[in-house]
Amino acid sequence: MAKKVIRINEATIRFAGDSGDGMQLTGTRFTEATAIVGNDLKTIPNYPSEIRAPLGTLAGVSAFQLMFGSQRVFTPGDLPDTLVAMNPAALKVHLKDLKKGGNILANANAFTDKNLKMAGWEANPLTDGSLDGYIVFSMEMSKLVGKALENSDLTSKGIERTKNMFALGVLFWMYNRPVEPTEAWLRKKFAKNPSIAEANITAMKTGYNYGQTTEIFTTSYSVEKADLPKGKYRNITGNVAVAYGLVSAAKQAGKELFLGSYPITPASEILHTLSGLRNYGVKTFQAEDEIAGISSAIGAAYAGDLAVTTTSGPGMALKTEAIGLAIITELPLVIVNVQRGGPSTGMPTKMEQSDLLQAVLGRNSDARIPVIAAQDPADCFDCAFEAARIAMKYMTPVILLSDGYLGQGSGPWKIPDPKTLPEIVVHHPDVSTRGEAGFMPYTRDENEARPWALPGTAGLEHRIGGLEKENITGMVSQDPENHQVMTDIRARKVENIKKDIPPSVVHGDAKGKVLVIGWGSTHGAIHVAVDRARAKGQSVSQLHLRWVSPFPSDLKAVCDNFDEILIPEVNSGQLALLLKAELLRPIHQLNKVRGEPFRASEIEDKVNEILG
Amino acid sequence: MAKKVIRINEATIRFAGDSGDGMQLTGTRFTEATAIVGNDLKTIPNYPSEIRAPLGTLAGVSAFQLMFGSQRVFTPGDLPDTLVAMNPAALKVHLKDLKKGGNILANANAFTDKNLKMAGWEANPLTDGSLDGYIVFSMEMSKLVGKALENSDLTSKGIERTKNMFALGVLFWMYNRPVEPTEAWLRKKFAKNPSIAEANITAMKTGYNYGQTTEIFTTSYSVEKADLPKGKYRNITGNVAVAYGLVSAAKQAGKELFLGSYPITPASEILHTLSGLRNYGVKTFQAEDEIAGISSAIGAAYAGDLAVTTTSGPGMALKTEAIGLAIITELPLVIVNVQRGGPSTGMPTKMEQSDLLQAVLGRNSDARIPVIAAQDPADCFDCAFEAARIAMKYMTPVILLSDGYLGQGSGPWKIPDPKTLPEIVVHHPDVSTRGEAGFMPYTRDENEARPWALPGTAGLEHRIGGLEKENITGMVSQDPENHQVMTDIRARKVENIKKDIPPSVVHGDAKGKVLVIGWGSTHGAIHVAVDRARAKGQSVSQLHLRWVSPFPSDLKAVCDNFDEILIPEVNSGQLALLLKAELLRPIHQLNKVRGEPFRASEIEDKVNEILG
Amino acid sequence: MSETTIEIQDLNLTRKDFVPGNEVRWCPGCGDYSILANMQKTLPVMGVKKENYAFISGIGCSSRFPYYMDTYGFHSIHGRAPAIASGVKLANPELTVWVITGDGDGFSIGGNHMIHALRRNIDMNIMLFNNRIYGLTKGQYSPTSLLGAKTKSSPFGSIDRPFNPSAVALGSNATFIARALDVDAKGLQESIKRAQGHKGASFIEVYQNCIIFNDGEFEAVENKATRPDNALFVVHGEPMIFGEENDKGIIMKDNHPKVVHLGQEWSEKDLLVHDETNQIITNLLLEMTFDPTNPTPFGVLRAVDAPSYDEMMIDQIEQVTKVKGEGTLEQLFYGGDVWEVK
Amino acid sequence: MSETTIEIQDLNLTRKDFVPGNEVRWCPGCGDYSILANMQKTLPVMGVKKENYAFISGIGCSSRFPYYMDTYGFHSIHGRAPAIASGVKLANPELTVWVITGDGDGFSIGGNHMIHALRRNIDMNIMLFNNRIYGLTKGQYSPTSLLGAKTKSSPFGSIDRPFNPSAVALGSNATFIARALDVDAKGLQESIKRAQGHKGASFIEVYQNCIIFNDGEFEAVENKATRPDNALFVVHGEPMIFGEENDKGIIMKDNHPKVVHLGQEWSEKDLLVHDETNQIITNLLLEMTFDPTNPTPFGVLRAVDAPSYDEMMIDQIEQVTKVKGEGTLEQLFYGGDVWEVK
Ligand SMILES: Cc1ncc(C[n+]2csc(CCOP(=O)(O)OP(=O)(O)O)c2C)c(N)n1
Ligand SMILES: Cc1ncc(C[n+]2csc(CCOP(=O)(O)OP(=O)(O)O)c2C)c(N)n1
Ligand code: SF4
Ligand code: SF4
Ligand SMILES: [Mg+2]
Ligand SMILES: [Mg+2]
Repeated sequence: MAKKVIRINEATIRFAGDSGDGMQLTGTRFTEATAIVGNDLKTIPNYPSEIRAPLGTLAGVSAFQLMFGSQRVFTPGDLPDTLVAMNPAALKVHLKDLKKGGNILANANAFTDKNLKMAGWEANPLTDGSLDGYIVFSMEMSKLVGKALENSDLTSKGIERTKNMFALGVLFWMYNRPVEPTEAWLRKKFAKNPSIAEANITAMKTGYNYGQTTEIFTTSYSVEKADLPKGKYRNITGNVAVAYGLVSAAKQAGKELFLGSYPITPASEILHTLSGLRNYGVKTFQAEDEIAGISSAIGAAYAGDLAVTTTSGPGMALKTEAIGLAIITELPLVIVNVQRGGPSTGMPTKMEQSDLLQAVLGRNSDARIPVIAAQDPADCFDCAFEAARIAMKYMTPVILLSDGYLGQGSGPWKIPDPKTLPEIVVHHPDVSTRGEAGFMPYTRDENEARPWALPGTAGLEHRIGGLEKENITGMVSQDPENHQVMTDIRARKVENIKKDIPPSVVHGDAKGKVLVIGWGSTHGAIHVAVDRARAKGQSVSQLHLRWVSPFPSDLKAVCDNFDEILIPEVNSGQLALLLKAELLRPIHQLNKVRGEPFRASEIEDKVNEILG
Repeated sequence: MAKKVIRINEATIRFAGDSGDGMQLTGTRFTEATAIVGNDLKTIPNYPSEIRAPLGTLAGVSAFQLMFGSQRVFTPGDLPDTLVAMNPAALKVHLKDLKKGGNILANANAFTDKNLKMAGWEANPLTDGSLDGYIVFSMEMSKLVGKALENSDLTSKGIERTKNMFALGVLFWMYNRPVEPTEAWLRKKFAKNPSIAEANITAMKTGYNYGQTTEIFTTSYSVEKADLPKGKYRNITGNVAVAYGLVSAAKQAGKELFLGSYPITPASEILHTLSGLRNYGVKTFQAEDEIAGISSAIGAAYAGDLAVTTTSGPGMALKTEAIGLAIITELPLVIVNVQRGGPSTGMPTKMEQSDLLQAVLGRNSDARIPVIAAQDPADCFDCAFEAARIAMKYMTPVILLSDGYLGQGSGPWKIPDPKTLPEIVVHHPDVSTRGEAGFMPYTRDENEARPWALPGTAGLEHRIGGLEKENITGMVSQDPENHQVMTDIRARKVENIKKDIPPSVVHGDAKGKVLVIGWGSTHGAIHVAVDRARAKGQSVSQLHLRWVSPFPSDLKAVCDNFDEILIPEVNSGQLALLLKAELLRPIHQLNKVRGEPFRASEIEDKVNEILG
Repeated sequence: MSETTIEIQDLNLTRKDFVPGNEVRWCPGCGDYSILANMQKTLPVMGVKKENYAFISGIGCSSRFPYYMDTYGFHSIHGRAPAIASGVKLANPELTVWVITGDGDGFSIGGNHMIHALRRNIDMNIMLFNNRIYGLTKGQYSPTSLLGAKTKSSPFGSIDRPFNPSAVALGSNATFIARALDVDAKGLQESIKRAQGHKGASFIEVYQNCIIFNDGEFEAVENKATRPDNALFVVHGEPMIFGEENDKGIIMKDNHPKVVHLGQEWSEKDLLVHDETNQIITNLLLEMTFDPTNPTPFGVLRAVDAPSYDEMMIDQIEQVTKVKGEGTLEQLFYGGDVWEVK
Repeated sequence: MSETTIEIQDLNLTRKDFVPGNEVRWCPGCGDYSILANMQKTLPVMGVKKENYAFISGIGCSSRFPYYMDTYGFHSIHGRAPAIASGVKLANPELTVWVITGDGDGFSIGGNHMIHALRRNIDMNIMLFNNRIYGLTKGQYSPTSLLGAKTKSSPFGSIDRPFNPSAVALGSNATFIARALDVDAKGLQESIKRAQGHKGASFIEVYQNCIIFNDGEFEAVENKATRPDNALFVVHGEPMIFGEENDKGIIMKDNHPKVVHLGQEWSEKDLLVHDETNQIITNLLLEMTFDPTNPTPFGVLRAVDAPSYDEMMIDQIEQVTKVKGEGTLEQLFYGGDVWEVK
């Protein structure tokens, strides 16, 4: 029977199973194949808890979602079209999100009485009609791989483990993706254990063939290549992109990269990635805590490295005092906060963008600092690079805000040509700058930056520290007038960065009814919502803020062109507070603090509400 | 010759000398005598540096200022009428502040060539005419006490040390204060060493008589009793007042008081005071750092004490993470920040009110907390009491903001009758509240406070912690819906406190041109400025905010009655930012970051500017 | 040795009284399960009422422990449990306070609170789950991981020299130090009993296998077959003997510990006798920890008497109150120079 | 003992090269002056260029030290100097890094960074000014103040058992520990030289008199008259002798140190011989610290060789680079699965 191939523009798929079912790996392989086909895409993993919960429980379900399409894709999708459910618990947790009429691919063998009970199903949903309204593909995956591999050397447990590859194979068929990249990847990964590699390949192909030949599947889908800008691409998570951006900035500045950090979810992968780059001259220092992490970085900055510290909310809180030291000593430093749900330990594996006010205002005293926020995984590269550049140009610490959704999510990254990356000019004074009265560590250049004089330079011996210093000379000073001067300079240094912020780009018309303003990872959802609203003819535009401190100088002018402003945030209204103070006008807020990103539809609804 | 006595309404006196000259003590004695006379007053010490600088240097000058009057006194005065200068350095540092035509009382014996040089005087100002325009009383204090005490047992060094008492005696005469209280005080203080007591008394009386008999003094001043509310009074510093407020709240709540703290200028005196109150059942725990300070307090709150932690800016920064824990566990806790100049170590002995935004917004995640700010030293008592009451009523941490100016400054405190202090009703559940499904640690009362169930209570065993908890049951929950619910409850708890904030009192007319809004220790300077402006017929009123989070519910209504709003702050505009976001209207700012409080005249000038 | 005979009152408690309803969520096979079980088995016989236990922890797999004990519990923030526990104990000295921590929680971020709690000798029982890895954050090396350890954050091998936690405890002037093994129920229960009976701060280091991120770290002593030759279980007043056949012992040679074989040259009476109160002996045992030529010591390594902080606090309050009388607000308010406005 | 003969190049430096223009602002009579003077006297002969010194401190009277040294200096925040210094050394291993700290800065708030720096053995020299008080904040007790100390925050006497800082260092696996006395120029200079010569983290505890808030704390050893009978100056390989007449010595009895009088019963050869590399010996010396029946030990208490963290970091970078080649951005960017959009 010839099967139908339907061309679609985009699809959202969610893989869900037990923590031990390898859903993250399955999702990643599907992503890779999809990327190679040339679709645009975004992904997001979803681990419910930090510890492996008992097998088969709701708490133990692990999921991975991706959206891909033949057009630009800005989010990992809201509601999935297709749900892979490897066990009853996975189905229980994720069914509520599946689109009406969506596909369910289930491993029927896992729907045992015990598993059903553990997941809280009264009866087997695959058979009792409770999935009416969905398209259910109930497959005996365990049995099928068992059959296919009955002659392999693997133990029966080992064979059972390949069932995720079966599911992957089915999906490859269903969405017309090539199996070869995964085949090659498996061979490489299990080079030392070819029988495992072959078993997995067999399982995958069995799945593929199962899709192609059995009659339960009648339709497959094709998604054309997206019209992405020309170039080479790879898929990248935000955390890896941050690491690469920092390595690149160090190279472009001719600096060694120093990372002082303490592990914390969801930021640890930056540390992991950088610790694997010893041959790039990267020094990672896993400190005893977050305070030592930033303190060691401050020391490294003082001694001349491009210094970085990475963390998440609670760790950021601990760095508060030391950030003040970096501000008053005017040393270049990049501080990365991959935000998560709070307060306190809160929801460590869930996303939230609620550390904005902490970043912008959360220190004792008037202690301003530039803050940049990344909008998607690939943008993490650019923001990290830019943060490092600004830090060294203005001699200031800079905060980079990412979040768990960006850090662990992924999307295609258009690989830049290393040769075209901006050069970062760094100047270290030598003895020639020493005047009659000695070296002046707090003189100012045109950006009001002070000189970065490195220990080891003959003739420039000087002392810095956390006590207020006299401008120019750098002597300890408790003089009232000087304190005012220094306070003003520190504030002005942050304002000066406006010169480096390009004019704002409004997505949509530059004038209209509603301007939706966002920052950080809401970018994608807002973008989609605005496009959809515009498609319906609504007068809506998007302004995305990359720098949240300082604001771009044209901010007010841009906003003045709109009747209403809407700010959707995954927090209780933090940017809204700052913008109300800045613009002195009412702002519509859309706030959601559920540990989850926005769905575009939620923003659309709010826009509808505003437009009446 | 009969000397003139001029009646004046108020006077400002500054004592200045070397760190070793005992200026703080001299000032305090003068203050006590002035209080006993019945004047209203305010004082402020001023130490320039934390370490004793070499004798006779500018860096070593220590000063103490007080203002007293027959009317209400709201600040320690701007420019002094009389300056006591015990050495050339003291004169050098403080002369610029003296009122034109003011009195200078100097110890001529200290104006040696060496001392003059060290202080940067080219010639002796007492004799070269550079003090023309002032009334100079140049006295050989060292020589005079030497004479008076030539028969005492003291060493010549010991005798020299009594010269501050000589100066005090002169001032007692000059301002018609009684010497007896100081006499009694000296006898008590040096009970074990009567010859020191007598020497000091002799020196003081010598000074007094010197004023009375020598011809260089022609005029003395009298300042009538102030019309203070009836009652008993004592002089109190803000730090001691905080300690007393907390002890009182503990007593009224039937609780033991626990303080977990780490020493830091200018907050240490709260720890010192409380550590002396063991017989009040006060437990002070000097922790290894600020984090342990607050953590131990959180533990004590959990176990049922009225728990407190005290610190200043950098220490507050370190507590950031733990404050989040107190917020999510909803435990009562008072956090006192006696602010100082920053960023970082900054200007540790100088005042600043620049930790407002840190207090209100400076944490990871949406983590609101009530914030109360004291307006003068005596008010520190009331605010500490109120902070403790609110903490226990709403089961929430509360931040109390003081600053170095309040903490170390002093003023008369109308001693409350302990019997009329409000009672604080605290309820701890017992096993009777345990339902079928067990004890529910996150149930809510009418204020949305959860029960304070104490370890040791049979049948209520339960677990709390920093992970998000399910409302009512308190089980760990990473459920999206619950997180939103809990986030909203936590925000609402802070809003609820508005119910406890009395209607705003506007000083001046309730409607007019300019409303000057302040918070914290600017109260006095604003009050004086507004009174002066009103005396000139200007339409100016004052609104003082005691709670800065939440704002009082009538805030907007009050502000709507004024054309212009002015906010003077000893920071770069922190309340202004919050109020701009709240009121969405332009605000005039008067900002000063010099480590010094406002002078009323600075605010007057700004008001003039606004009124055109 | 603290020879305090603890009077134990029978409260009719059983293990079940300490097991709450909720699910335990460690990885199957994790060493934490055994430690939990032994705690739940031991507490019922200690004569302390269930409601008087407070378990305080930081953050880490190990720090989830309080959720699995049906007592009062506080799962706090990373590293701060000893400081929180200090406040708990001082606020209510009636409570029996346990601190549960991990090698990351207690010795990385929380190292300072740990050493200060031990130094102050506040009456609390600190149990360290030492798996030489950060479990909860998925496998970075910890301050107890050995040099060369390949982990997520040290793909080329760790260059961080490790702590010996019990040695840090000794250096901090701790009055009670024991070491136990997750799989050794007897040793665990004995340590729990002795620690809880000890007045002041007690420190128990438990070697714990993290089956997911550091499996086999303690294989030599975890494995029943190799344990006798690799572990030395010390008992106060008894010679240091070990070995499958009880045929080996420890002597001090040139101020270092040394293994000797009993039989011809050496007999039991030549061996070092364990003395919990002697710092040199404790130090010698600690020196054996990382030394492959010596067995790893377990048991109560140190126990000395010293006044506890909480006890001294109560004493001081009593003393001062005796001298000055119980303070009233009147006294407090009228302590300075007072004047009256009429 | 690290028998490294340090090759010292004469750089024609003098004390004056290390004295900056600004005024020293400690209280007259403070023990800090002598320490400063001896540092300034010793550095010129160490063969290290002036610009290659970096002095890192925290907050406290002692931590003002960098302002008084005409070298690179960083007066940082309270307690964090060892962490900052770690970054300085790793960023530029050419530098000779000194950390200056106090008993509050280094052992109260900064205790964790201290023990971790010592454990990691990062090449830096940590000098602790132990005056057993918080000087800068005007006289509260510190974690080294003795029980009963009456201070601003302990008006009825401290109930905090003190640390013995050198014992904490030993417990942290430190490779070099010395103790010196502010007024003993010779001992100070020797400690400075040995510490700087030592590869890895060196720890020097200096007993320092705070004349304002804790005067006389170390009277027994500060006073020249009583010092010989109260201080034991140890030298590697030499017997432990002390006393005005060199007539007393230390033996080990029942695994405790004990003072004996030389003459009839005891002679020099019966005495313990100091061994910097032996942990038991170091421990025994440390046990003497608070014991009034024993003298207080000074000198190099411990010195052992171990690879330093910074050295291992450089090695690892070299090794990995040798195997993988120096990384380029091309390699980095193209490390994953790449596809092309044409
Ligand atoms: C302030 C802060 N920093 C970092 C983390 C992340 N974190 C949680 S647990 C942990 C380490 C746990 O290791 P360990 O104490 O050994 O516990 P285990 O999981 O091995 O039992 C880390 C780094 C955190 N929760 N909070
Ligand atoms: C975060 C922080 N907490 C507290 C302080 C206040 N403080 C400054 S120095 C100091 C203690 C200093 O004691 P020590 O290190 O012994 O130095 P000393 O003055 O005795 O030389 C304290 C508590 C501070 N500056 N920063
Ligand atoms: S990660 Fe390791 S320590 Fe944590 S629960 Fe799993 S096995 Fe246990
Ligand atoms: S307070 Fe003490 S330690 Fe500080 S400078 Fe003065 S004498 Fe020295
Ligand atoms: Mg661990
Ligand atoms: Mg000190």
